[in-house]
Amino acid sequence: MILPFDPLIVILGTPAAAAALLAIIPSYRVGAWFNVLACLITLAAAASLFFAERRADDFLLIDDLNIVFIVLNAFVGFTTSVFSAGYIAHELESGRLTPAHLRFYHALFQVMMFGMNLALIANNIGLMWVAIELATLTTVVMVGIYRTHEAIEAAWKYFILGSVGIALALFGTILVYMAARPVVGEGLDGMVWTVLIKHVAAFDPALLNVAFVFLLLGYGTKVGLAPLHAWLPDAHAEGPTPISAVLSGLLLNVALYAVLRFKLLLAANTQAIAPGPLMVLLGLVSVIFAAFMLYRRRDIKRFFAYSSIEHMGIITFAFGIGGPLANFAGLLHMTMHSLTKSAIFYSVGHIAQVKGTQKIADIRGLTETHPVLGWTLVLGVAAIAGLPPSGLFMSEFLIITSTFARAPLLAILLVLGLLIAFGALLWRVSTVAFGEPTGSRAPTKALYLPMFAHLALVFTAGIFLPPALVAWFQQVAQSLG
Amino acid sequence: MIRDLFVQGAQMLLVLAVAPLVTGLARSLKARLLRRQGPPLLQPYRDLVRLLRKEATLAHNASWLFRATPYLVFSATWIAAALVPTFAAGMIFSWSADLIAIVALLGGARFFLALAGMDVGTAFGGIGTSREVMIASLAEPALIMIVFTVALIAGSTQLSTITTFMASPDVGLRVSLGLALIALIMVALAENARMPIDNPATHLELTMVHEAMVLEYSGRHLALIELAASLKLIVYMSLIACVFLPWGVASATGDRNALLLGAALYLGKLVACSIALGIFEVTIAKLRVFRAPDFIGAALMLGLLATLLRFVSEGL
Amino acid sequence: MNGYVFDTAHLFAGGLVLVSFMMLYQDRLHALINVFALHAVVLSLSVAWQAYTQAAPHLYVTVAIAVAFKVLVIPIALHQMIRRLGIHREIETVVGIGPTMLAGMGLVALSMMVMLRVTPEADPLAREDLAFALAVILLGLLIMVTRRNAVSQIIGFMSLENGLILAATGAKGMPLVVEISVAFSVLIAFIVIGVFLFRIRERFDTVDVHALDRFRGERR
Amino acid sequence: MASFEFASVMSLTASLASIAVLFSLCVLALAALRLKAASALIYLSCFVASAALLVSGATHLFRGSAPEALTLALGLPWLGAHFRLDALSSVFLVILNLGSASACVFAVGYGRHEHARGRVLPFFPVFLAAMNLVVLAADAFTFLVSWEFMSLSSWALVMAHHREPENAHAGYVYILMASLGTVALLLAFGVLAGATGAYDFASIRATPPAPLAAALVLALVLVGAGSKAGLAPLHVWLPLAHPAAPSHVSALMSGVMTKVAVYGFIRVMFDLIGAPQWWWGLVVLVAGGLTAVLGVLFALIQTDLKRVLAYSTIENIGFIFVGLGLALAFEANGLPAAAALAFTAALFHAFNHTLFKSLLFFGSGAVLNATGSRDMEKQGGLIHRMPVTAFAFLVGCAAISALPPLNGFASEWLTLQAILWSPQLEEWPLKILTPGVGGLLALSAALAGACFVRAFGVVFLGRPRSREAAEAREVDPWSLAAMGALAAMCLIVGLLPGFVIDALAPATQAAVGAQMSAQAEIPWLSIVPIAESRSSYNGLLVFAFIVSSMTIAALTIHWLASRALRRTPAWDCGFPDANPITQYGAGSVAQPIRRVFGDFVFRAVEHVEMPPPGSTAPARFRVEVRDRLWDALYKPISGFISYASEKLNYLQFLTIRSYLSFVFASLVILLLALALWPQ
Repeated sequence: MILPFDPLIVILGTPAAAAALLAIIPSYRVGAWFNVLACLITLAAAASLFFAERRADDFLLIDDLNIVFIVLNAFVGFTTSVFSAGYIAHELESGRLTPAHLRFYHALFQVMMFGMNLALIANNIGLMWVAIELATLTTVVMVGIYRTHEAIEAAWKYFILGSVGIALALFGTILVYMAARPVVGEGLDGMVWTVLIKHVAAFDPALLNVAFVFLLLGYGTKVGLAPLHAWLPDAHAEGPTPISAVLSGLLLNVALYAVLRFKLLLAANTQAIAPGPLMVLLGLVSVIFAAFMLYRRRDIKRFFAYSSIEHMGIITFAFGIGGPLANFAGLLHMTMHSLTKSAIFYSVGHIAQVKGTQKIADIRGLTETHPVLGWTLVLGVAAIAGLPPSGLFMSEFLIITSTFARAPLLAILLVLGLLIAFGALLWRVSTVAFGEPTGSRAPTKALYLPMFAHLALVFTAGIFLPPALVAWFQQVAQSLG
Repeated sequence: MIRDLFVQGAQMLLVLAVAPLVTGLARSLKARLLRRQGPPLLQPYRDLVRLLRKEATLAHNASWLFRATPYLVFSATWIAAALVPTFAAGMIFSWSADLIAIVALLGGARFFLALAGMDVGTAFGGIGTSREVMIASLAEPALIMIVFTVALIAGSTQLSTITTFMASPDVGLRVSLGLALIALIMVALAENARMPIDNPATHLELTMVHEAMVLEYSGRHLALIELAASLKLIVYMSLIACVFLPWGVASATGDRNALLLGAALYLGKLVACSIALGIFEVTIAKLRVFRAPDFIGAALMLGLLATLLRFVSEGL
Repeated sequence: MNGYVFDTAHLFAGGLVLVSFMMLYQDRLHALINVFALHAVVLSLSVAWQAYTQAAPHLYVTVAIAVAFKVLVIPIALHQMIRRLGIHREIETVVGIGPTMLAGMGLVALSMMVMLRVTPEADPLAREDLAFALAVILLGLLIMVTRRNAVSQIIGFMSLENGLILAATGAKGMPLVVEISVAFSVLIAFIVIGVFLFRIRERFDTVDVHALDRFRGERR
Repeated sequence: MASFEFASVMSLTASLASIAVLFSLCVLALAALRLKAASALIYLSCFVASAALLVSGATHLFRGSAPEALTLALGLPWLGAHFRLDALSSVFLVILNLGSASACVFAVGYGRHEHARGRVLPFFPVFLAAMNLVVLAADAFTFLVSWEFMSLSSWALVMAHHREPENAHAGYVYILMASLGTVALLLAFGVLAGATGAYDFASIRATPPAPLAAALVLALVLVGAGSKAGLAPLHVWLPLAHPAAPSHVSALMSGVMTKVAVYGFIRVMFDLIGAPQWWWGLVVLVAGGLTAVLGVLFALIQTDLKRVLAYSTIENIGFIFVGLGLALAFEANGLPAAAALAFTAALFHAFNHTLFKSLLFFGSGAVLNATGSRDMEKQGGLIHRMPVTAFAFLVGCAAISALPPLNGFASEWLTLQAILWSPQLEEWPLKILTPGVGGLLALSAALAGACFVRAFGVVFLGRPRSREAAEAREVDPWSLAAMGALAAMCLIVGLLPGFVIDALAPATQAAVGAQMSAQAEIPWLSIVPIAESRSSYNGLLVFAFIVSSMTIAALTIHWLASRALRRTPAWDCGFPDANPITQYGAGSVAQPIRRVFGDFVFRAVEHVEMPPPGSTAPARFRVEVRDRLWDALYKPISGFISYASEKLNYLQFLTIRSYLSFVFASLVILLLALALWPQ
C-alpha cells in the first residue's frame, strides 16, 4: 500500500517541529495539550508504518524489528503525554515547578521523543549513536529539573555514567567501521547497517569481538544492566514521574534495540564469539542483583526502578538464549514490560502526589483510601510480578520452559531470581495497598485512562494475542536467530 | 436363615448376659488375692439393676448429647461384641463389619463418651477426656497394627475368616503372632481402663481417667455406661480368644452340639482371661498418667514390629 | 614513504599514551590541567598528521576544534574555576600513585593483547593506532576511577574522548558524521558539565563529588 | 452433522459456558456492589453456575462418555487453549462443584455479615471459575494460567480483611508459596514439553520423558502440587491463609482448592508422565504419611478453630497422597487391581474430605458470626444456643474422625485395605516402609479423633467462656441449609459407599488401567474391595444395627426401669458452682498429647510463672510451640535473603567513582576474557 505521505518524515518531523514550537508557547496548559497532540500525530504515523513498505537507505531503515519498537515507543509516548498533562498541573500547584520550567520540559519531551524515534529508525550506526545520545542528554536534564539536592545528584550520576557509556559505545561503533572498511570499502557504506549485515561474514572476527564488548557495555549502561545500572534507580526516583515512565518504558528499550542490532551483526559472523552467553550472563546478574536490591528499598519509585533492572535482565537473558521461542518471549516481554511499568509509574505518580511522599513506609492501606489507584497498583504489580493473566506471564512461561529444556541450570538461576524478586514485590505491595490506611484521604484528580489502557492491553495479551501480531513477532523472532 | 438369625441373636444375648459377670469375677478375684472379702460375684448385676431403677439426675446445662451418649456408647459396643466371633464363627452378619470396622466402632463409642465428659463443663470431665483421648490416640494405632499383623497372616480382615484360619493347623508358631499377642494384651488393658493405665476402682480425683469422664452420670445412664464398659472388656477378651485361642470355635452353620461345645469353651476362655486379668492387676502398680504413653507406645512399637516382620518375611 | 608515515603516526599515538601516563602521576590540579593541555596538543598533532597523510582536509576541522577547545578554552576555564573555588590542594587519590601506574601498564599491555589479535592483513596502521587509542581510553577511565576530585574526573573523561578521536581519525575514510559527533559530544559534555558545576557550586561549597554523595535519597 | 458434533462435546461446552458466566459475574459484582441485594444475587448466581458445572460433570461421568475436547483460540497463540473433559476431570468437576455449590448457599446467609463486600464479591466467582478451568485445561499454558489465577484470586480473598496484620502476613506467605509451586510446575512442564515447546497434553502424553527427566518431573510436581495441597514441609502457608479468608472461602480453599492440587498431581503423575517407577510410590507414600501425622499433631494444639481445621486439611491431604503413592507403587509392580483399590481410596477420600471439611468450615463460620471470635478459648456451650449448627458440626467431626458409618470411615477403610496388599510389592524399601506408613496413618486417624473431640467439646459443649458465647444466636436458614445438606451427604455417602466407588471407576480405569469390581451389584449394598472372605464392610447395616439397638435399649429401659429425670447442679466431685474458667479449655485438653509429642515434634516449652506464696498476683502459664520445619527450612532462607540484601544494599550508597569502577572492571574483565580466549 502506498501512503499519501512518508510516515518516517512525520515520525521524525513532528517531534522536531513540536519541540521548536513548544519552546515558544508561553501557556503551560496549551503546551501540555499541544504536547499530547504532537504525540498523537506521531502515534498515528507510527501506526501507519504497518502499511508502509519496508525500505532502507543510507540513513533510515524500516524493517519488522524496528516497527515493533517504534509503535511501542509512540504509543507509550502518547499515553505518557496524556498522563503528564494531568501530572504537571499538580506539580505547578505544589510549587515544585514554574511555568518557565514547564515550557522547557515540554520542549525537551519532544526532543527526547525525536531522539528515540531517530535511534530506532536510523540505518546508520553512527546516526543511531548520535540519536541515543541526544535522547540520553535530554533525559539527564529532565531528571534534574526539580533542582533539589537529590535531583541534581541523580542527574549528575546519570550524566557521568551515561557519558562513559556514550564513549564506550562510540569506540565500539568505530571498531565496527574499522572491521567493515577492508570489506565494504571506505566511506558511508561502512556504517550502514543493512550493508554491514550483508557482508559481516567476511569481517575480521577479533575486531568484531572487541567492538561488541564495547557496544554491549556502552549501550548496556543505558539498558541499566547490572553492574552498569547505578544511574538508573536514582534517575527514576528523583525525576518527574512521566520521565520515570518514559525512561523505564522506552529509553531502556531503545538502548536494548541497539544491543540487539549488534547482536545480530555478531551472530552473522561465524568466527566471532557468540554474543548470547555474554548477554545471558549480564541478564542473569541483573535479575538476581535487582531481586535482592528490591528488599531494602524505601522509596517507591526507586523500588520500581530496580524492578525495571530486573526485567531488562530477563529480556536480555531471553535474547541471549535465542531461538524462536525465547526471542518471541523476549519481544513480548519487552512490550509488556514497557506497558506495565509505565502504568505502574502513572499510578505511583498520582499516589506520591496525593500522599505527598514517595516513602513506602508512609503509604499504607491504599486500596482503602484510594481504591482505584490502589487496585491499579495491585494489578500492575501482579502483572509485573508475572502473575497471569498478564502478558508477562506468557513471556516468562516461554522463557523458562524453553530454557529449562536446553540449559536447566540457567533456568533455575533465573527462576530463583524471579522468585526472590517476586517476594519483594508482593511484600511491598501488600504493605502499600493493604493494611491500616495512613496519610491523606483526599480524592485525586487523576486521569486513569492511560493506566487502564495499558493494563487492559497487558491483561488481554496474556489471554489472547491477535494472530497478526503473533505472526509478525514470530517473523521478527526468526530473524533474531 | 431363621436359624442363622437365632444364632446371631444368641450371641448378642450371651455377651450381654455374661459381661457383668466377667467384670465381677475379675473384681472378686482381685479382692481375694488382696486378702479382702470383696464383693459377691453377682454384685455388678445388682448395681446395674439398682442404677436402672433410680431416677437419673442431670446437670443443668447438660445437653441432648449428654443424654444420648450412653445409648450410643452402649449400642456401639454391643454391636462390636456381637460381631466378634465368640462361640461360633461365620455368623450371618459377620461380613457387615470387619476387624477394622470393629476397632472403629469401639473408637466411635469412645469419641462420644469423651464428648460427654466435656459436656457439663466441669474440670473433672475435662481431665478425663483429655487423658482418655491421649491414651486412645496411641492405643488405637497399636490395635490397628495388631490387626494388620493378624490380617496379613490370615489374608483377611474378616474376623470369621481369621478365626477359621487360626484354628487350622497350617498356622504354627510365629514370632509376629507372639508380638501381636503381647501388644494386644497391653492395648486391651489400656483400652479397658485397667491397671497400669487406670484404676477401675479409684475415685481419687487426680488419678482417674475413665471415671472422671463419666463422673456426672447417674441412674440409668450410668448403668448403660457401666454395662458398655463390661461389654468392651468382653469384646477384647473375645478378640484375644478368637484370634489366639481359636480352638473349639464352631461354625455358625454347624450342628447344635458343636455350638454348645463352642459356647462352653468360650465361657471357659472368658474365665481364664478374667483370672489372668485379676492376677495381673494385683501384681502391678498403676503408672503415673504421663508414664502411660510409654506403656502404650511400647504396645504400638510391638505391633509395628510384628507387622514389619510379616511384611519382610512370610514365615515370621 | 610508507614506513615513515607509519612511524610518525606511531610516534604521536605513543606520545598520547605517554602523556596519559603523565596525567596518572600528577598530584596537583593545576599541573594536571597543564598536562591535559599537552595531551590535547599531542592529539592535535596526531590528527593533523592523519589529515595530511590521508589527504583528508576535513580532519583539519577536528584539529582546529581540538586546539581551540582542549588546548586553550577548557584548560583556561578550569584554571579559573579552581582559582575561584579555591581548591588548588592536592588531588586525592584512591590508591597510591605507584599501584595506579602499575595498573596503567597492565592496561596498556591488555589493549595490545586484545588489538594485536586482529589479523595483520587489515590495515596495520589502523590496527596499531587502535591499540594505542584503546590504551588511552582505558587510562582515561583509570584516572576517573582513581581520583576523588571532580575536576580531575572531568579531565580523565576528556582524555578518554581524546582516545576516541585518535581512534576515529585513525580509521581511514570514516564519514564526517563521526568527527562532528565527537566534537559535538565534547561540546555538549562541556556545556552540561559547566551547567552542573555551576549549579553544584550554587548549592554546595565544593566540586568534590564526594560532597555530592552525602545527599543520596536513601540514607539509612 | 453439526448437532452431532455438538453433542459429542456437550458437557464440556456447558462447563466452559458456566465458567464464562462465572467470570462475567466478577464484572457484575463490581457493577452491583452498592446494591443491597448484591451479595445474595452474586452468590445465588454462582450457585447456579456451580450447579450447572456439577450437572455437566456428573452427566459426563455417569454416561461414561468418551473424552470431550475443545480448542479455543486463546492462550498461547500457536497452540490455542486446549480443554478436555475426561473421566478424571469429570470426577473432580463433581467434587469441586459440590463444594462450591454448598459454599455459595452458605455464603448467601454468611455474606450478609461481610463488612468488606467489595473485597470478596468480585473475586469469589473468579476463584470458582479458575478452579474449574484447571480441571478442564489440556495444555500446560492454560493449566498454569488457571492454576495461578486460582492462587491470585484466592490471595485476594485472603487479603479481604487486610487490616489485621496477621492476615497480611498470611497472604504474603501464601502468595509466595503459591508462586513457588507454580514455578515448580512450570519447570516440570518445561521438562515434559521439551525444547520444541509441545505444550499440549496430547503431545506430552505421546512422548514420555526419559527416566532421569521423569524423576525430575516427580520432584517438581511434588513441590508444585504439594505446596498447593499442603504436603509437608510445604504446608506452612496453609494454616495461615485458610483461616484468614472469610469462612465460605476457607471452606473452598481447604475443601476444594486442595483437591485441585491433588488433581494436578494425578494428572501429571498418572496420565502425562507414562509408566511409573516403583520408587516414585515410595517417595509419595512417605511424604503423605509424614504429612498426615504432622498435620494432625499441629491441629491438636491450635486454639484458633479455623486453624485447627486448616491443619486437619493437611492431615487429610497426607491420607490422599498415601493412597496415590500406593497406587503408583502397585502400578509399577504390575498389580493393577491393587492400584485401582488404592487410587479409588484416594479419590474417595478426596471426595469425602470436600464434604466434611466444607461442612466444618461452615460451622466455624457460623460460630465466628455468632460469637465474633475464632478463638476456641472464648467459646463453649454453643450446643444450647445453636443446636442445628452443633448437630451438623458434630456430624462433620464424626465423619472426619473416621467413625463408622459415616463417609470418612469408608475411605480410610479402603486405604487401609490397600496397605494390606503391600506385602506383594517386590522392592525391599517399599516392604519395609509401607507398614510404617500404615502405622502413621493409624496414628493420625486416632489423633484426628482426639483433635475433633477437643474441637467440638471446647466450642460446643461445656459452659460459655465469654459473654458473646453466652449470648450467641443460631445462624440464618441459608447457612443451616448448606450445613444440613453436607451433613446429610456425609451420612448418605457413608451408608452407600458402593455407588461412589462405582462412579469413580472410569477415572480409576483411565489412571491405572484397572478398576474395582462393580459394588452396586453386591447384595445388601456392602463394599467388597477384593473378595468377601478377605474383607467387606456394610455401612448401611452397621447404621441400622446401631439405631435399632439404641432404640431397643432406650425403649426397654424406659418401659421396664426408670424414666424419671431431675435437673440438678453439676456434681463435679462436690465443688460448688465453679467458674466457667475452671473448665478444661482448648489448651488444657491438648496438654497430655502435647506433652507426649512435645519434645520431638513441637519443641514445646512450658513457662510457668508462679507468684511467691502470699502474693495475690495471678500465676501465669504459657506454652511456646515452634514448628521445627519452619525453623529448619524457611528461617534460613529468609535469613539468607535478608542477609544478602542487607549486604548488597551497600551498593546503593556508593560514590559515582565506585560505580564507574564497576563499569571499568566489567570492561577490563571482558577484554581480558577476549584476550585470553583461545583463537
